[in-house]
Amino acid sequence: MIAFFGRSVVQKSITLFFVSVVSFLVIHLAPGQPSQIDPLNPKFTREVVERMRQQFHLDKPLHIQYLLFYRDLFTGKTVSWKDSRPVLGKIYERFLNSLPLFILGTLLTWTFSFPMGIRAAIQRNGPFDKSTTFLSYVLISVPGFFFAYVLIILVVTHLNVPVIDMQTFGVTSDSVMVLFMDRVWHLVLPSILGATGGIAVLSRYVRGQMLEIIGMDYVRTARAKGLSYDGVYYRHALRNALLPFVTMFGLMLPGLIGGSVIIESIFGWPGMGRMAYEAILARDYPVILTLNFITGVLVLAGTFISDLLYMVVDPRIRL
Amino acid sequence: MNIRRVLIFAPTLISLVLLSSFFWVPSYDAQTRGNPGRLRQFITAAGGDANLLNPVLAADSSSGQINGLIFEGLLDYDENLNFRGRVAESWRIYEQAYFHLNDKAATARWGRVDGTTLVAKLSESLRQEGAAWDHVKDIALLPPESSTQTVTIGAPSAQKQVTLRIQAPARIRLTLDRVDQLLFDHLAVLLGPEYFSSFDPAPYVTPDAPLSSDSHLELARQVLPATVHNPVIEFHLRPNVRFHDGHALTAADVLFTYNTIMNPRNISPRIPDFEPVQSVAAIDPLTVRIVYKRLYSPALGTWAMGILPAHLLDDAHLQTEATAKGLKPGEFTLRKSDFNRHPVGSGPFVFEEWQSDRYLRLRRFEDYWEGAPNYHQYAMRIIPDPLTQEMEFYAGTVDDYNVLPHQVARLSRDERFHPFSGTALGYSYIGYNLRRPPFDDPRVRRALGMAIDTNQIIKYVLYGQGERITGPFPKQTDYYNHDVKPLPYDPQGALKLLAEAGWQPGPDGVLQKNGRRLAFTLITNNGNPERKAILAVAQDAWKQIGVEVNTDLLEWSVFVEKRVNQLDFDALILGWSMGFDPDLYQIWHSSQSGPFQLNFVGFKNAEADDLILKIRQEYDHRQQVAYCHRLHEIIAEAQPYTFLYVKRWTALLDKRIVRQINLPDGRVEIKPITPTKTGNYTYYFNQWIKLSHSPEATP
Amino acid sequence: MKTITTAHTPQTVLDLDLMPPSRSPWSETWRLLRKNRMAFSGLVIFAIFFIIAVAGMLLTSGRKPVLDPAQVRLQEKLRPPMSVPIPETVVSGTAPILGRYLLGTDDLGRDVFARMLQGAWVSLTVGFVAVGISVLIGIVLGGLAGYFGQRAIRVGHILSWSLVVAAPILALAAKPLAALLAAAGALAGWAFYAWRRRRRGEPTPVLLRWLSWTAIGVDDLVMRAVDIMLCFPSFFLILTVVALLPPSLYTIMIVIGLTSWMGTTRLVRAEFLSLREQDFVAAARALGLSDLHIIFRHIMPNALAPVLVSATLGIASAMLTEAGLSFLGFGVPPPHATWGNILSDGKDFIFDAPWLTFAPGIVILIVLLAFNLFGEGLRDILNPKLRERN
Amino acid sequence: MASSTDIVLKVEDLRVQFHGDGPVSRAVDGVDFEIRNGETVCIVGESGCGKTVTALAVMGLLPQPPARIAGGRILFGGESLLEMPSSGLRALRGKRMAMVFQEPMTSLNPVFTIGDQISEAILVHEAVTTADARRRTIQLLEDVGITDPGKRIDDYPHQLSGGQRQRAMIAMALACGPELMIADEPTTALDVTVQAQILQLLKRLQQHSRMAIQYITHDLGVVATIADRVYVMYAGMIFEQGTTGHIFNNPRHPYTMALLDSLPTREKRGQRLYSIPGSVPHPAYKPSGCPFHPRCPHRRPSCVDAFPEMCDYGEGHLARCPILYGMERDSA
Repeated sequence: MIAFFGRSVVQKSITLFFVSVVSFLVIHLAPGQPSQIDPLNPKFTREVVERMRQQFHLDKPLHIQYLLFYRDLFTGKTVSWKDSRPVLGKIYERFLNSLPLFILGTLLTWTFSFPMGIRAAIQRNGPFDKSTTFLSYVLISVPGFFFAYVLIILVVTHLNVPVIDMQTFGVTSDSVMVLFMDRVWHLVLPSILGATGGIAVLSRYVRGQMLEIIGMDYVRTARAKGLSYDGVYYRHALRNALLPFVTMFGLMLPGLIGGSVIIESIFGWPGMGRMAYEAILARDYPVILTLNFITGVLVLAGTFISDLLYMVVDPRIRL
Repeated sequence: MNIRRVLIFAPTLISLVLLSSFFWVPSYDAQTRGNPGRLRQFITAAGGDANLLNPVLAADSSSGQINGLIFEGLLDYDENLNFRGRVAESWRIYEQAYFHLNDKAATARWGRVDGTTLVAKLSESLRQEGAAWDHVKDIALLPPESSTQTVTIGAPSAQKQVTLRIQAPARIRLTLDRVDQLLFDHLAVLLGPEYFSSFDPAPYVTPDAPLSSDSHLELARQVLPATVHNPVIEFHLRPNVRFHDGHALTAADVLFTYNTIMNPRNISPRIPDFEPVQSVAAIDPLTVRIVYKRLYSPALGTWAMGILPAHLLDDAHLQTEATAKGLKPGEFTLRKSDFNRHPVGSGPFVFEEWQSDRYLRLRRFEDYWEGAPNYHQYAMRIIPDPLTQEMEFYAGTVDDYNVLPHQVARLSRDERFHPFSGTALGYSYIGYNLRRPPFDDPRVRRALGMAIDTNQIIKYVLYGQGERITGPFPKQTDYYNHDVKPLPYDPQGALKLLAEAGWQPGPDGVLQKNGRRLAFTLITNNGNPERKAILAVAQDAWKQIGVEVNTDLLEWSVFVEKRVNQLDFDALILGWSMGFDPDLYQIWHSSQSGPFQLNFVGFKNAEADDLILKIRQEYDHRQQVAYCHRLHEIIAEAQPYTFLYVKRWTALLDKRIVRQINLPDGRVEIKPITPTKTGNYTYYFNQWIKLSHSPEATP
Repeated sequence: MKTITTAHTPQTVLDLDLMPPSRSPWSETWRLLRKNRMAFSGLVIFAIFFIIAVAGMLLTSGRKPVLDPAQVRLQEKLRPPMSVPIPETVVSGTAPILGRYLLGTDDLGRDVFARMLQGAWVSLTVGFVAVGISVLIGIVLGGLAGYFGQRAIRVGHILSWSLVVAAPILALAAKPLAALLAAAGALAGWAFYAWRRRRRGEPTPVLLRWLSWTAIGVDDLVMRAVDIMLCFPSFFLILTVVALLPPSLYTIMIVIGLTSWMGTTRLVRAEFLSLREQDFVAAARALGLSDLHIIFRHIMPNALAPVLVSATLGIASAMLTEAGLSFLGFGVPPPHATWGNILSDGKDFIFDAPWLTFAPGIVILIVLLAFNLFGEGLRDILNPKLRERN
Repeated sequence: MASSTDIVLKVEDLRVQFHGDGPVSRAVDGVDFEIRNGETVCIVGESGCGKTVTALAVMGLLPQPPARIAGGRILFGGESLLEMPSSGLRALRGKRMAMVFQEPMTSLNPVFTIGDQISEAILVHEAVTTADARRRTIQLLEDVGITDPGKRIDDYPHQLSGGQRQRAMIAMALACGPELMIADEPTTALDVTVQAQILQLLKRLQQHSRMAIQYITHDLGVVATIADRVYVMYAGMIFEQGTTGHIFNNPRHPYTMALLDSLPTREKRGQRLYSIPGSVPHPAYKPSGCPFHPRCPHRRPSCVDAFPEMCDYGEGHLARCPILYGMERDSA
């Protein structure tokens, strides 16, 4: 067990190091300057531009810049070039905004795909299976922003209620319920849009997994025992079909810091995706690199947790 | 436990909760009509968030918009583009001019004279000459001075410091009550044409290291010029201006703001504006005197920049903040201060709340010196998507947004809205690289311009929201020369001009000259739909007259760094955004045509160079206008750019939003909102208010 | 009394055709595909789309294309579908060839039908090239990891290869001496291995032994590279690179390809790992066939089926990625029209000219749906476990 | 003949078809057999001849679709299973009739302990507490010869050996004391020594109860060890039936004879072992007339067209070969 931990940590640290180097190189070797340094602005003399480059350490050799950046990152001193705010603080603020969307999106994805996928598998090639298959692929195939606009226009013009932002602008009420439900409403469309792709993919995956398990001998054994329909499919088959999904819990971890730029831009959601996108546009390297680093850590931690979870749920795997 | 039931129950429950939330949301009607407070609230929508609420550090438009409401400068432009005092009640511009006694040259009228005699003779003859010298109020002889100065010389790679001992000769100071850039030219009539130019400063300057005689002379000329203009601006501040925290705004705050800009650690983007300043001094709490190193006519306009509160941002405060944050004071600058997110200014609105990427909220400043604005609250909502912006506007939850031309065309059919438009600042053009053939021939450039139907572009790309432009000055200012006629759309004429220049149709339909085909690449940056459209239109138009054009859309930074800055392009589509100031030095002066400089088309014209310098040194408006008109003609003649259009900005407002003027006698006057000449419909924003009914509707 | 036995009776077996007709795997796949209605209609739509795309390329390219997607007619902007051009305003020679605008015109008066035709071809190219790149990388790396997984990369290998790479770079950086040294080092490395090969049995001198230390296994190396790539959120990685690099059709195809090979690699590696242990591979090895022969003749054909499926689905997702990039303004730049950029350019006009949004939106939906259904059907069909129960 | 009340299971003219792509597969094509209390009946035949399908049809475990029961009756304790609602069938399965499958490796659910899986069978059918069920499970495990059942009960299937797993499967089948146990080649996947133990176990268990066993196998050696009566199946039909003695000593069908000839015996030592030429026909492509005729050494031209009827040799010994029947009568 300790050996497994140790090996994982060492291996993942090495991976993380390479991730940090690669992302640093991608960003710094690409042409372009931080948006603060705008060479076509008549107000900026070369002197000012030079001083800005110095301030951002851009005048130093790459490896020094790398060391300086990660020194700052680990001491928590990294600041955004755009507004000089601490990067970690900015990320935390966005994280809190993105969190409800992430939670609800995940909840929708998981609660919808399982019943759908299981039922489709049990009634393979039946009308339910065929229609959900078709619907899933419609959802996967439609360009997200096209779907989003169609939905927004329908809701806004027919229901006459606001959908953008995290809550209705300027809403004030003494009732906590009103404020809460207002927030919930503003979550509905973006989380549905965020979840559709996930539901489609996951329900297909659940169906495939279930189909495989339903064909197994032990399911027949369970039926031979005289177990009910539920006992056979929802106890014996599902338990086995669930195993690979347990690992997906770990892989969801990086989703905490992700977020769809497109959905967030359309819905004016002040989330992580938009911040990352704006950072890329403004070439706000500290923000991009920090986000990337955290994502890397979360991905690696996620795979680690997946491995552990798998060991917990599958009795066949032991260290 | 029945897993199947749980699996079906969970999504049902979630769906029910989500859908039931619909019944709790205030509808658009409830937000607009059902909410009386909404009338005292102005909500604008912006695509991007502000960065820094600090007028000295911010450079983006969203920050600028908010900073303009929270902070206030010493002055601004009024509706006729004249300067209007804000924090400053009045100001005075005068000049002190100096020249060194040249003991090696004889004066034209009086021969070789000493300083005292020269002063006396000068005063006497100026008095005799009369009106032409009225503006000279005082002439004085200053004794010789000695000083030391350290300068850095050499190429950036091999810099070295040299300390100079300067033993300057006696100087004569002339005090003028207005700025006269030609003062020394006129004096040269009295003192002889050689008097100033023959002044040799080298003997008065001793470097501490050996220098070649050339560089010695050059250095000496730098530190000891023969003649110096020192324009002076003296501001008198309003006595009753207060910051939002109640602290009075004084000359010390102005001085502090200047020092903050010039502090290199703050990396203020405004440094270049104030680089010509020699000194700023607070004479008394309400008087500031600014002395300039040289003639710099845009100087006055730079003081429209917002004034920071010194009592909140001085070194002691910054140090306290740094310690509170656990940072070393050496690492901490104004850029990192929380002030930039919780600003305190002296403008008509007080900062209230800022939620990143969501909204910024301000409330009115009750003690504003000009009286509090009518709106109680100002909010800027950040809505990145233009389509949802439009929907919010249409629903009435946003009062103002950056409306696109085609949206204006549609929405102005709705009688709830009132469309505005006016000439914007900034123009679009096609620039040619004059260093490369065939663009070195003005006839070719003119012909290319004539082949493009600019009116069509304006009509269809801009939906008519644009005006033709013929030169580099803002069209709504006096500097613009309306006598210059735009190029006609005349493909046949263009062909004729090209034929004159030697270009004949080749076998493949492309024009040829000496075996060289008329083919080039037109580039612009991506992300700008109008430039993209112009790219397509120009390519098509030029194809019609037999010019083969390849097009390329480049990402902004690549476009700038690899192409524009390296002067590596044939022709490009770009735009300049301008101020009201007529200074064209960086964009048109021939000295600015190297790599990384802004005269990237390589325009060179001796007369234009001279005019550009004169314009930036001329403090007299009429004279400046005359220079500008001539410069405009020269540039239009040379056609280094095909000047396309200046856009008309467009805006839509609810008709219920009006100007409500509270007259001194207590009466209230209601006026519709009209754009001012400056291209600014929000000029009277402090008087705006939203009525519950459109004024036309009430009898 | 036992009179009848079988043992010594002469035997004949009637050679009746009593088995189901045997079919080649391809015809079997085809037959199953025909039976799967959704997958088959997906294939049919895909085939139609392919023909349209090829026709689109032929009709919209060249100096004087039949349907000119770049023809700007500002007077004719935002005309609805099926409208007839107004004769007075249309410059001669610029009228649409069919006499009307089948899908209307856009904000510059360009024929949306022509642009959609061109877009079909460009979008298809984006999808195919991007997926082609990712599949190629995936097969090579996955194959290496799966087949040669256990082989070790030694310190010496790394050293000589990095010297080989360094030499031309140094030469380009105008450092001839260093370049010469690097080349000499690489040569020495090569000589060392040649020498080792000739005298296999002999011990390596102690001084040079460190060169043979194992640095990392091939499989490890490849899988770590996959891990590293998976640490980047893919859309953001694409966005970052596309935003930072000069935009062009090629950049986008290459970037999408270079950021999506990890799945294929894992798939191919898994297939190779399991196939490598199979008897027919062992038999091939026993026959003394070369590695390359075994890989290409015996393993690869068996490993390709799942790759084919994931490639089909990958094309669809590459096209969606392109549309997403277009929405953010980083899609394929003009003059190339893609469905993605027609859609994202058109969305601003959704109230004024809905066909600009709905025409590409619905076409993308249908074609990607066809791709996905086809891919899914193929997966079902090629999955032996699911197939036998059919 | 035993009285009809003795009969646990009676299958009459059972026909099972598979509808896939291509022609219909007639996997079971008119099978009749019966099993009495306390009796061990073997169903023998090469693989692919419909033995397992018959058993699954009896248990009601056929996947429908693609399978379809096209005709016939299945009477269990006098009740017709085919007309029974699925809930009734479920109540029977595991309680009154149970099945042991071929692959003990895959027939146990890997994520539940064997204790869970066995006691589950009890809990589904009887109103007992979990503690009782557990106690009975331990008893069952002991009955099937698993050492240290108190500890083994909490093991997962992968922790047991193949033989132990099959014992556990048998314990599961026995859980509710069924009247009929169908064992579908339960020993095929096990090695020979374990196979013998399992067979002994089954015999021992049968002595305690009056449980009937329907044992499906292709291995005549096993048949000789365990069976009271034998049904020989080929191409979805019963070709010969009779007591073990009838079948082994007096086979009356060329197929049975061929099967016996291909069995290695002491007398045949040193000889080349016989193997039946050709292969079992695909259920969708059965030859006309007698399905065995292409492989039959006694083929007559009439075999190609005439469907063979059952010929009665008395004492319940029947065989489906009119040719041999005729020859025998002629010689007699």
